[in-house]
Amino acid sequence: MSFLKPKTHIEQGDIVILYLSVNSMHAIEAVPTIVNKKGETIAHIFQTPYGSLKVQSIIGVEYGSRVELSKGYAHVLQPNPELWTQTLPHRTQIIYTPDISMILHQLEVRPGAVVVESGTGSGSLSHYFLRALKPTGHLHTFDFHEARADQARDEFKRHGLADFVTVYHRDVCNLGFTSELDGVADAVFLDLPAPDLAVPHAFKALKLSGGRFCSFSPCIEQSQRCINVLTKLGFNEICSMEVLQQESVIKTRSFPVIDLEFLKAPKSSEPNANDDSKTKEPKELKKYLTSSNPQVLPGHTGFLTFATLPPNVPKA
Amino acid sequence: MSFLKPKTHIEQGDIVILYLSVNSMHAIEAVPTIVNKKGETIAHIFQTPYGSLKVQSIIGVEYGSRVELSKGYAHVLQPNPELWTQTLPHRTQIIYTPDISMILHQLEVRPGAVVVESGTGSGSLSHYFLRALKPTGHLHTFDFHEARADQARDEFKRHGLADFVTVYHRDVCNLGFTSELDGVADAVFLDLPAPDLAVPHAFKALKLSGGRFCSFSPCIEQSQRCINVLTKLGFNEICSMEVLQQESVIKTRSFPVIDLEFLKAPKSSEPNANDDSKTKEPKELKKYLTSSNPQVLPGHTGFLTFATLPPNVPKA
Amino acid sequence: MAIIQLGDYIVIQRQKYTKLQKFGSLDATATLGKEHLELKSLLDQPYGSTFKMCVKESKAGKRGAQRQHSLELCTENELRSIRDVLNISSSGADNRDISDNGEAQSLKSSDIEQMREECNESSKIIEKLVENSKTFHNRTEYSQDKYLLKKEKKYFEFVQIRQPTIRLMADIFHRQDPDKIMGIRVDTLSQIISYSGISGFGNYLLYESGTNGLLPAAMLNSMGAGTEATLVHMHPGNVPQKQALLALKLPFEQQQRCISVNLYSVLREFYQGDKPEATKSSGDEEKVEAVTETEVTAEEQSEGFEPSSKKVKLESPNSNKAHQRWQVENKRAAALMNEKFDSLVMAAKEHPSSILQALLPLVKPSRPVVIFGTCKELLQEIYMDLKTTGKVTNLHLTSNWMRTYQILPNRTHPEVNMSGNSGYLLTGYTLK
Amino acid sequence: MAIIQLGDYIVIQRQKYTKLQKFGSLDATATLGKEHLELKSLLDQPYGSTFKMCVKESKAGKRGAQRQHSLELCTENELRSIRDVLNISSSGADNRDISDNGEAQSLKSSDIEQMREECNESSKIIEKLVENSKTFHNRTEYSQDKYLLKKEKKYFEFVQIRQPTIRLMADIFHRQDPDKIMGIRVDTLSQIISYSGISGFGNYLLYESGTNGLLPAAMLNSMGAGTEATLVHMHPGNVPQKQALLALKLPFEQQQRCISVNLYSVLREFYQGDKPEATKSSGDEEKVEAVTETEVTAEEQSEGFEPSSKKVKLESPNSNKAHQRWQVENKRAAALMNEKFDSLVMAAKEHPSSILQALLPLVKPSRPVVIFGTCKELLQEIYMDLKTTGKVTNLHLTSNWMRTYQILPNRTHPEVNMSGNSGYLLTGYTLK
Repeated sequence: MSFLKPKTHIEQGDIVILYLSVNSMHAIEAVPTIVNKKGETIAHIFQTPYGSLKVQSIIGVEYGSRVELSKGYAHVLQPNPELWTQTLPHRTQIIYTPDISMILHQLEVRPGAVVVESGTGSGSLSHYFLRALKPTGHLHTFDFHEARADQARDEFKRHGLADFVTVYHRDVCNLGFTSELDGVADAVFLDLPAPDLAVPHAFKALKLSGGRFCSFSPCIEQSQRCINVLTKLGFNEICSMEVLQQESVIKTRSFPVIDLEFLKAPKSSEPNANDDSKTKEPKELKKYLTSSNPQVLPGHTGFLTFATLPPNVPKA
Repeated sequence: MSFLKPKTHIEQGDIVILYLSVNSMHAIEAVPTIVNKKGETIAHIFQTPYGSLKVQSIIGVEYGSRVELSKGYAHVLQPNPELWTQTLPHRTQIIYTPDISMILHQLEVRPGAVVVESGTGSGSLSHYFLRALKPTGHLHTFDFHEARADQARDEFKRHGLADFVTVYHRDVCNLGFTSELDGVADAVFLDLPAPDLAVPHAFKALKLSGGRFCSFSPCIEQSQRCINVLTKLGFNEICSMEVLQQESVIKTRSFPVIDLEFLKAPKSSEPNANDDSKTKEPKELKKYLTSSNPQVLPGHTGFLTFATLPPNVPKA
Repeated sequence: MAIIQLGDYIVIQRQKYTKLQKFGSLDATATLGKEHLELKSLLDQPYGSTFKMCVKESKAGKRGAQRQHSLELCTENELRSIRDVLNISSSGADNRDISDNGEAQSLKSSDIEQMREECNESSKIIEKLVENSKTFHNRTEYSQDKYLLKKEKKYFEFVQIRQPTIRLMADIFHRQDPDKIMGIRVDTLSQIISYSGISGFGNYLLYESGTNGLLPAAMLNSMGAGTEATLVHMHPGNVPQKQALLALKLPFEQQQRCISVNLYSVLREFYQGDKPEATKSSGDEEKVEAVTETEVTAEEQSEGFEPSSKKVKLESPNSNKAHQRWQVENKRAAALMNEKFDSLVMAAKEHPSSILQALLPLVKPSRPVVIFGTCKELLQEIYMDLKTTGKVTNLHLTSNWMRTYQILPNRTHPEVNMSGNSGYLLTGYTLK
Repeated sequence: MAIIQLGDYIVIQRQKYTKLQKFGSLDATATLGKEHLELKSLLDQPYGSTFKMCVKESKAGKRGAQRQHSLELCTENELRSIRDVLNISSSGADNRDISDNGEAQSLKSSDIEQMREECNESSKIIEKLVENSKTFHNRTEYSQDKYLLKKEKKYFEFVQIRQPTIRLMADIFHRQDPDKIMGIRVDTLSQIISYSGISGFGNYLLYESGTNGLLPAAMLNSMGAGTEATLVHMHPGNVPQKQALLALKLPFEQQQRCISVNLYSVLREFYQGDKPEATKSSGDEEKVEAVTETEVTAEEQSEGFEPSSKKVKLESPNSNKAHQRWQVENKRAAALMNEKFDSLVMAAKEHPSSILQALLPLVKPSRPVVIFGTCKELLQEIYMDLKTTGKVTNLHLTSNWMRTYQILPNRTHPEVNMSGNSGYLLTGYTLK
C-alpha cells in the first residue's frame, strides 16, 4: 500500500525499496513469510551481495533507515514511480523517467484528469499517471496480452491504487477503447506497434472540449503514419521529439605536471643536485573535480509525438 | 594561390583571412586595386566594423601578423579549408567541418586518392577533398548548375588548386559521371536531393578493386532510398550516422554565498554589531571557471550514409 | 469551455507564436510585433475561440507601419489552408534555373504596404505576391511551400485565445527569455515535477530565486484542486514572483495552499519564533512587505539578500499594530517546517550550499531532493559534499538532450536548431 | 589487390566483429572468442578474401568448448543469406501468444554442441534449431529475423581478411579498449586531422602520450606517400607506441618521414644540442633506447617521466661509441624544431600546460594548434591561459555528439546505445 501517499513507517504488505547502491536496488514486499515452490510457508529472507535480510525485521522501521545485512547494510526507501521503474519486474520494454516526465507534462495530467493508456505493459508509466491524477482522476489502461493485464491489475491493488485505475484486456487497435469511454478522456497515450490504427479510437475517447494526445514509438515510420492520421482527423499542435537524459560521472582526477624547464640548463652546470634530485622529487600532481559522460549513453528510447485535439471538432 | 601549401608571407593574389574576432572573419583577395561597378580601377579598401584596411598594405606581410585598421586592428591568417568554410561566399547550403571530417575519414581520402563529388555547391567540401588528396590524387566534381560550376572552376584556379581538380557541369542523376570515369574512383560522395538516382552511377565510377561511398542528406527518407539501392547493388558495411559538434562557452562566473546562520541567533543578543555590519559587509562571492553550451546548438545538419563497394563485384 | 473574463491572463496565439497577456481592462491592447490588438471583444467568449484581426488604422513607425486592429470572432470555416485557396499547380522539378537576384518580385514594397492596409485577408495578399513573382512557378513544390509559409507567417490575420496552462507558459517563457525562468527548459521542468514526487498528497518545500512563478505554479498544478497537499514557497525577495501562478487562475482553496515566504524571515521565525523574545515582533521582521496578489514582474524581486531593515522601517511605521499577512504566512510555514516536508526543490541563483544546509534538515527521511542549477560546477561540488556526509543517497547529476523533429512526407529530419541548455538536476533521497 | 604476406598486420572480420592481428609466422593463430584460427592458409592470398572456418578439433574449456579451425578460401557463392536458405514463410502477426518460459527449444545444449562439431555450416545448425523451436513459427517476422541474426552471429563460419586502414583500426581500438587510445573517438580523430591541417605539404609536430600509434599513423596517412611532409612525433616514454603505424605497412620513404623522439631528450638536444658542451653525448641521453620497429604494446610505454639515467647507463655501457639511431632522430627533429612547424597536435595524459608552453614556441605564426583531452576542466584552464596571453586566437573548445542509425524498412531509428565520450578538442591559430 506504499504507493498511495507519503508515509513514514514500513507497514506489513508495503513494497519497500532496498537500496544497496546506485546500481543495486530491489523492490521487496514487507511480509514476514512467503510460500516456496513446494507450497511450504517459510520465513521471507531476501538475499543480497552484502548478505541476507530477514524481511520481518524491517516491518515497523522508519523509511530512510539503515538496516543491517549479514555482511553489510542497506537503506529502506519508500517506493515511488521513479524507484519503481528501476526495480519493477520487466514484462515488456518500459519507458523511463525522462520520457515519462515529458509525457505527463505534455498531456497536462494533474489531479482530476481522466487518462486512457494503451498498452499497460509493465505498468511503469501507469504508476506515474496514477501519482499525477489521484485522488480525483482516473486511469483507463489497456493491454492485449491477458496475463500482463491481470498482473498489472493485481499490482495496482497491492500498491493501494486500485480505486484510481481500471485495467482492460483488449485489442484496442481492432476493437477501440469501449464505447463507455467515448468522450471521457482528457488525454490519451499510445505505446503500440501500429499507433496509427488506434488514433481514430483515441479521437473518439477524447472529450468534445478537446484534449491532448501522445504516441511513443521506437521507429520513425510509426510516428510518420501516426501523424498522417492525426492530421486527417483534425488534431493540431502536432510535434515530435526525443528526450535523452545524460548522467554526469563526477570524480576527482589527478594529473602529473611535468617539468621541462630544467632541460634548458646543461646538466654539467649543476653537477651534484641535478638528476637524482629530479627523479626523487615527488611528482607534482594537480587535482580537479571533474565530470564526464559515462562511456555508453542511451542513444535512443523512442520518438514522442504529441498533438492537441481542439475543442468542438465534430466526431461524425 | 594561398591554398596550395603552408606559406609564410602574403603574396599578391593570395586569399587572406582577415580575422577580427571569433564571429567576424573575412576572406579578402590581396590585390592592391579592384574594378568598381562603374568599371573604374580603384584602390582596394576593405571596410570592417573597426575601420578600413588598405589591402595593398598587407602584401608582403607575414601571415599571423597584426594589421592596423583605422579604428582598431585585425590579424591576417593564411586560409585553409576550415577558415574558408566560415568565410566563403555561400552559393548553396554548405557542409561544415565536423561532417566533412567524418566524410574524409570514412572515405579514406589520402594523397593519391581519386574522388568523385556531386554536387560541387559552394565548394566547401571540395577544398577539403583537395587538401587531403593533393599533390598526387584528383577530384572530379560535378554540379548541375552551370553558374556554380563555372564559379567553382574559377575559384580553384585562383586558389592554386586547378591541377588537382576537374569541374563538370552535368546532371549526374540522369547522365551519370561520364564513361571516362568508369572504374577510376577510390571514393564517391553525393550531396543530391535524390541520391538514390545517382548510386548506380557511383557504383560504375568506383574501382573494380572496390571503394568507399558516402551520401549526405538532410532527410531520413533520402537515406532510406539510398540504402535500398546500395543494398541491391551489393554494397556492404552500410552505416548511417549524424555528427553534431557542440561548442563550450567558457567563462568565469561568480555566485553570492548567503549567510543564513546568523538567523539562528536573536538579534537583540548582539545589539550593536549586528544588522548594519551584515549589510555593509561585502557580499561573499565564489568564483568558478565554468563551461556551458551556447543557448542554441546545431540540432541537425544531415544524415551521413557510408558504404563499401567490396572488391570484384561484377559491374554487369 | 471556460469563458474569457476581465482580469484573466490569456494566451494569444498567432500561428506558432504565443504570448501571455493580462486582459486587465476593456481598453487593454496586446502587441504582436507591429500589430496592436484591441482585446475588448474577447470578453465572455469561450477560450479556444479564434478571432480575425481587422485593421483599424495604420501609423508610420520607425521600422515600418504600426497597425491597430480590432478583433472579430470568426468561424472554423474561415480558417483554411492558404494552399487550397491559391490552388497552385505548376511547379518545377528543382531549382537549377533560379538565380536569386532580388528582382523576382515585381511589386514594390510600397505597393505591398498599401495592399495590406486595404485588405484584411492574408490569402489575397499572398495571391497577389505569387501573381507578381517571376520565379514562383519555376520553383519546386518544396520551395513554393517554403515561400508560402514565409508569406503566410507575415500576413496571417487570425489569432486564437487560449487559457494559460503550465505547458503553454513554459513554452512562452522559455522562448521569450529563458533567463527570467533561470533557463528551466520544458524537459527539465517536467523532470523536476517527477523527481520531487509532487502530487495530491504531502507537504512540499520549494526555494527559488525567480522563475516568474513558473516553478511554484507547476508544483501547485501537480498538487491539484481539492487535495490536501501544501507547498511552502521560499524566495529571497520582498515579494514572490507569481505571474504564472496567477495566470493559472486556480481555485482559492488551492491558491491558499501555496505559502510564499521570504527565506530569511521565515527561517528567523522558525529558529526563534516560539521563544519568548522582546524584540521579536518589532525590528527586522517588518521589512518584508505583505504578499500581494497583483501582478509581479521579475524586476520587483530583489537580488537574493535580506533587505536592510532601515528603509522599510521608514516605509511601514505602523507595522507593529497587527499581524500582517506575511506574519501569518511565516507562522503557517514554520508550523509545516516543524512537521518536516515530503520533498525539497531548489532553484537558486545564489550559491546553493548554505541554502541547502538550512533546508535539508527540514525534509523527512526517504524523501526526494531535487536541486536545479545552471552551473554544473556548483552542483558537482554539492554532489561531492552530499556524498561525503551521507545524508542523501542515490545521487544523480543529469542534464538532457532534447530534439524536436520535422515529420513531413519525404522531408523528415530533426529540427536544424536545438536548445543547447537544459540546465542540470542533482537528485537524491534523504536518509534517516 | 595487395597480397597477404608474412609479417603483415591483418584485420580479421567475422560479421561485424573485427580484430587486428599480426600474421607473424606460419603457425600463428588468431583467437575469436572460443574459436582459434590457424592463419597459414592466408599466405599469398589477396586481401579482401573470405575464408571458411573448418573445425579441426574441439577441447573442453572452462566456459564451453574451445575449437581449433583451419581456414579454407571460399567463393562468393558460398556467402548467401541465411534467410534464403531456410526459406521461412509462416510468421505470426504479433507476439501476444508467446510466453517465454525457456522451454521453447527442444534440443538440449549438448545436442547443439555435438552438432556444432560435426557440422561446419552455420546455416544447417540454424535450420535444426528452427526445426526444433516450438515458438519460432508463431513469432512475428521481425522477431524471427532477430532470432536468426542472433543465431547466425553465434554460428557464422566465415571470416574475411582485410588490409588495415586508419578507419578499420580506429574502430577496432575504440571498441576493444578506448583507454588505450586515450578515448579518441572516430569523429574526434577525423577532426584532429582536419583542424591540424595535415596534408602532403608541411612539417608537423605531434606530442602524444600513448594511442597505440593511432595518432601518428593517422597523421602519416594524411601526409601521404611520395610527398614532402614530415612529422616529428614526440612521446614521453623510452619507445614510441607504433602498432597502428606498423600495421599500415607504409612505404619506407614515408615511414622515414615520421621522426619519433622522446620529449625530454629532444628538448635537451634542441636547447643545448648546438652548444659545445663536454658532457653532452655522455650521461643522460643514452637512457633512451633506439627506436625499434618491432611490435610495441601500450604497456611498454612509461608513465610520462624521464627515465632515470642510472639504470640505462648500466644497460648500455658502450653507448658513447657511435651515434645511435635515437641520436640521429633527435638531431633531425631538432633541425625541424629550429625551422618551426606548420601545426601542433597534442594528446597528453599529463597536465598539458607545461608541454604546451615548451612546444608552442616551435610553431610558425598563422598555424593551427589542436589539443585533445579527456578532461574538459584542464582544457578550460588552457583556454583561459591562451586567451589571456593572446598567443593563440580563434579559440574553440568543442566535443561531439555522434549517433548511428538503424535504417531498415519500417524499423528506422537511432541506435539504442551511443558512445558517451568523444573527448574534447581545443583548437586555435598561432599569432606572430
